[in-house]
Amino acid sequence: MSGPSIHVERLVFAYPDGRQALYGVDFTIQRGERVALLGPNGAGKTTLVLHLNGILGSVAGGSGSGRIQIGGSDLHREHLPEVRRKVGLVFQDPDDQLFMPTVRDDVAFGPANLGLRGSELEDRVQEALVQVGMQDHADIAPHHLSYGQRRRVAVATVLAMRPEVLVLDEPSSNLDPASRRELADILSGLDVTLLMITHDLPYALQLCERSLLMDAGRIVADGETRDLLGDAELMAAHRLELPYGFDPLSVPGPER
Amino acid sequence: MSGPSIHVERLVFAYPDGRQALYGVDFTIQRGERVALLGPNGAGKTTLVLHLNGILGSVAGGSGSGRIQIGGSDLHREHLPEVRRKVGLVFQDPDDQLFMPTVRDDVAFGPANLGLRGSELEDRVQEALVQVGMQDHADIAPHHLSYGQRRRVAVATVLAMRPEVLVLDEPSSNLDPASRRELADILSGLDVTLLMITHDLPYALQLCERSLLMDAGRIVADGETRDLLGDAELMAAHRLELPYGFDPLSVPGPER
Amino acid sequence: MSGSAGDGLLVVVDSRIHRLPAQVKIVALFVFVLAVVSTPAGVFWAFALYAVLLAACVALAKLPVATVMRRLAVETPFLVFALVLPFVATGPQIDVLGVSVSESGILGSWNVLAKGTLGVVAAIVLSASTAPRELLAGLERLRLPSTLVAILSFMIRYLSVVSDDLHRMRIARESRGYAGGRAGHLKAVAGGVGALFVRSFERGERVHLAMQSRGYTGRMPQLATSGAARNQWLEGLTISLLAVLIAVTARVASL
Amino acid sequence: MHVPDGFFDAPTSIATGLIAAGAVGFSLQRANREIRETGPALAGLTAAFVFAVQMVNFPVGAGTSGHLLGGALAAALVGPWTAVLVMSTVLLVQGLLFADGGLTALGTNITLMGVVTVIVGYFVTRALLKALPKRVGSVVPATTVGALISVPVAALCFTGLYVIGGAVDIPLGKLATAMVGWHILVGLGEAVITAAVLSAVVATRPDLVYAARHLQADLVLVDADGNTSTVSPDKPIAAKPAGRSFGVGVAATLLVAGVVSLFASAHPDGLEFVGAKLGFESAAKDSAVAGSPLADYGVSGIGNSQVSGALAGIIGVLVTIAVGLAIAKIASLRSSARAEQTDLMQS
Ligand SMILES: Nc1ncnc2c1ncn2[C@@H]1O[C@H](COP(=O)(O)OP(=O)(O)OP(=O)(O)O)[C@@H](O)[C@H]1O
Ligand SMILES: Nc1ncnc2c1ncn2[C@@H]1O[C@H](COP(=O)(O)OP(=O)(O)OP(=O)(O)O)[C@@H](O)[C@H]1O
Ligand SMILES: [Mg+2]
Ligand SMILES: [Mg+2]
Repeated sequence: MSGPSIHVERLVFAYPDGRQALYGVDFTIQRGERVALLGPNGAGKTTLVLHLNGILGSVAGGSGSGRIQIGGSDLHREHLPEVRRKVGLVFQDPDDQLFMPTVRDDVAFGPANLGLRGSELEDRVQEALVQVGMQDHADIAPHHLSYGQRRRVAVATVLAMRPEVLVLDEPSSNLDPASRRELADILSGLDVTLLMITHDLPYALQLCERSLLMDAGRIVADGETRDLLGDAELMAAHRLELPYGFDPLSVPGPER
Repeated sequence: MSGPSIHVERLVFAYPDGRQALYGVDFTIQRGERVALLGPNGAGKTTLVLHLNGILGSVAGGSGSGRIQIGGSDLHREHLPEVRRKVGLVFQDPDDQLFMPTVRDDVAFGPANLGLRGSELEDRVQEALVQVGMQDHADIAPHHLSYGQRRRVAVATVLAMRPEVLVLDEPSSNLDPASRRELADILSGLDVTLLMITHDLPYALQLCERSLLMDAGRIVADGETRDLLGDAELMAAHRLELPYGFDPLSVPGPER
Repeated sequence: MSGSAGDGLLVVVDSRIHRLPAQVKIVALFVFVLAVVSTPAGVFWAFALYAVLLAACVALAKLPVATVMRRLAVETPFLVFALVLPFVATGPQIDVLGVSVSESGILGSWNVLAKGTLGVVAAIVLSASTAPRELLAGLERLRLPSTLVAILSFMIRYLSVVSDDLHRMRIARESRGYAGGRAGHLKAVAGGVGALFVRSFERGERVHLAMQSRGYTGRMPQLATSGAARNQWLEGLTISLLAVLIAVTARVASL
Repeated sequence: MHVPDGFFDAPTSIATGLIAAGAVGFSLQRANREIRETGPALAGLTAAFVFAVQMVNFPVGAGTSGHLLGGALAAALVGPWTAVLVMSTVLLVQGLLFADGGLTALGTNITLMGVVTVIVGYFVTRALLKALPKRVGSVVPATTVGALISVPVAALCFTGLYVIGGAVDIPLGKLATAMVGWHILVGLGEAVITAAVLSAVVATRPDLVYAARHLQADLVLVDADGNTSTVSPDKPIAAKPAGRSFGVGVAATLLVAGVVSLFASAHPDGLEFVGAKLGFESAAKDSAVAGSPLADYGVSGIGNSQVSGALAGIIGVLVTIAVGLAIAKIASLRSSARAEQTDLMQS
């Protein structure tokens, strides 16, 4: 794979009901970078990341314009299956992500589509379940899990595919604090390009050296996470606030 | 209403597929208290609160035993409509809460069931929407909102009913930091009994003077939030961790 | 939330009939129903034998009798029809307990009742022993056109989405003080049906997209069941072939 | 309106089976275009929805059950061809899994509930859309009227079929009055539900309504530099009614079916003829109860037409299946390989 992992240029998009959600988005993420995507509710973050593997946007038959490149090549209708293999997407709502009768089947779905079979498939599934601590729930129906457990399975379904680019939409919400830390440990141990939407600013600081700040369908800031979080004026303008008593300089930030 | 707001005694419950989720829960919440319900994923928190207005449990035809009193009187099948008027429940998944074609209709649904009509109803709806900052989205279909916006509307639907007891299942997840603080401000300004599930421990400390800690279907600790969060051993035993660099003693805690 | 319709009508036990490939069961069902339908209504012993065969099937599939009985309720409209027939049909009339009823109507009534019931029970055995996904794979194996299979598979998946959403809506309504039934709420209910459609569609759409983003290309990975072996066909069709035998005998006997 | 086994005689079952097979085969061929636009997901959801709504089933006098049919709604949402497939799928599942409607009467059920309601509903909708203001919203009243009309028309077709091939003699007047009268009521219910669903869809996802795609307003987009541009939402290729080819297809199947059923009604003993052709005339010769009114009716009757009638029934079903599969095979060979890979998967 040559070229930047993700390159987005002048991306514009409106939902079928006529509401425009993206007003020209530009950014580039290099291979191996870890980037946080921050911004208030309704900024267009989810809409943006759903474009990255062709789920929304003109390749999917929607109305919009602009250009998206994954690994240096344009997103085209014909390449979609391949792109979807490279870009793993964890949805904001785990119920959208889980559809098979058991947790095991659900985690196996992706790797099986990649052609894995037999014990190789089983190992892959088992490994992903252990990573998120759900190995004891493999034979349960996903909709019989608690919300946080479902979120963990949703992460596992994507980890099991070993994507080159990992896109996560608020992966830490509804997780208990220990799971949250464990997820951070897993993510920082992976050798992938990472784009993570989050409202948990300390979490972003801990995991991602760089951040994109989005508001009203545009990228309004792009820089080091620490700098962004330290810019009180910028933060206040876009409904971002650090938790009470939290000092961005006090945290070591991601080690690379 | 006499007696404690919520009184739960020896509550046991198993889901229809045979998984037991509650193994004997006991606690009492007095009128006007604000209590946080903490615990790891899958502890049974959601299952517990769904009992409080008769959605799960023996009154709803499920399998379980034990006793629940709301405002001093036992939860009975015949009283359910009345109890549901008193106890407002914000679900963990906003999609479970919103079902009407527009945001306005959805917020109006509850008060209309209480008998409100005309301008009184409109005022109530408008007020609730303003409280969560969604007044500009009143005529949109709820499923066309962003996740965080849906959560805000879900909170508004319950606020509009002005319940005496407010039960919230992770109300702050997926909210942007400013909305999170605004919600805290609203909640601390209400004169209600409050029971709030959350994984955000500083948020619990900020809002609730008392906490219940739940694990594996039982209440394992009940006390002042500050004391609970300061008990490192207890916390570690139940997958709770304070965020990096956060000191429970540094935060003023709720003012009463 | 609560149980979804994902497993449909499947009764989860392990039995010989559960293990048969779906395509075998579908063919067996068709053959059986054809045999039943082609049996003259007047040959009562044949219907008794069919009933015995079916009872054996139910036992083999380890289905609770109560479940089968409950699902027979589908038949109620036929039942009403059958009961009305003798009174509305024309033709020679006979007296039964002082009431004049049509002779052909009585036979027609018996005809619909017997054949209908046997058909329903046979279909219940199929649906209670076959998961929807297997059924789909079976139809695919039987060369149902792929467009129909695609619609069918989405239909089966959406059924659980729709019923889940219906369930969520009911809970959401009740927890906000909805008592139901009053005329004032009619608007809410009608609006609810429309919202339900869009909402289930959009959820289904997102699930579909989630499947695609994990490499789905139109065929479930483990779905394609292997072809049925000859002995499986033989095993599965035994009862249907017996039914055919009965049908032929009944024909010959009634000449 | 689900017809049980043994309700109609064999020739009628064969004839309606042929109509159904023809319609399904032809729709399969045509639907690829619609499915390319709407995706199989919408068709699947419509099927699930129709199925769910049809579960509300209540018995009616004179031998049938009444419930919502959904043909007009399906046609408006996914277009007429896909709608025929959707309704057929629903009926197939009902027959196979719920025994709702006899398996041997599948052809009749598809014809009445899957083909007639869709055609009537869709053509009324299209005709009204021409007269109404050119807005997406117009599709709601248009389809509502389509739904209202489609149900009694289907009931009328049912009565017509009964005149030709009812298994038990019921006075025609009673039947027609009961059927049409009741189904006007059912049609009202159908209209209400159709209006509710369509107005919700039009309000939030106008792009999902096939019948109104050509009426959709342009979207205004603002780009990075603040310039506005308008884009038209994907203009449908086939928004004009599926005119001539549809007519030809329907006419052809009606002709075949008509000949068969005319033949059947003109010759009450036509079944014997079929039997004779197949070499079973000796078996059919002896007539135990010749002259009984029942002798004229095939499958369920007793007497001389027994063997031939039953055989005809079996043949009917087999022919239905064979014809359906053959047509489908041809259709899918031609287009599905292509359409499937490029369209179904990516929509
Ligand atoms: N299906 C939809 N149809 C129409 N409009 C939509 C749809 N989904 C989202 N929107 C609108 O698009 C805008 C962006 O939504 P998006 O979900 O991308 O926000 P977000 O940044 O992910 O917010 P959150 O942090 O709350 O998840 C919002 O104004 C929302 O109302
Ligand atoms: N519908 C269901 N059917 C069967 N078991 C269920 C169901 N819902 C939850 N459970 C099980 O009950 C237990 C408690 O679930 P519950 O949803 O109450 O947890 P929770 O404390 O709310 O967790 P979270 O913090 O993840 O939301 C879990 O083990 C879960 O797997
Ligand atoms: Mg989002
Ligand atoms: Mg929970």
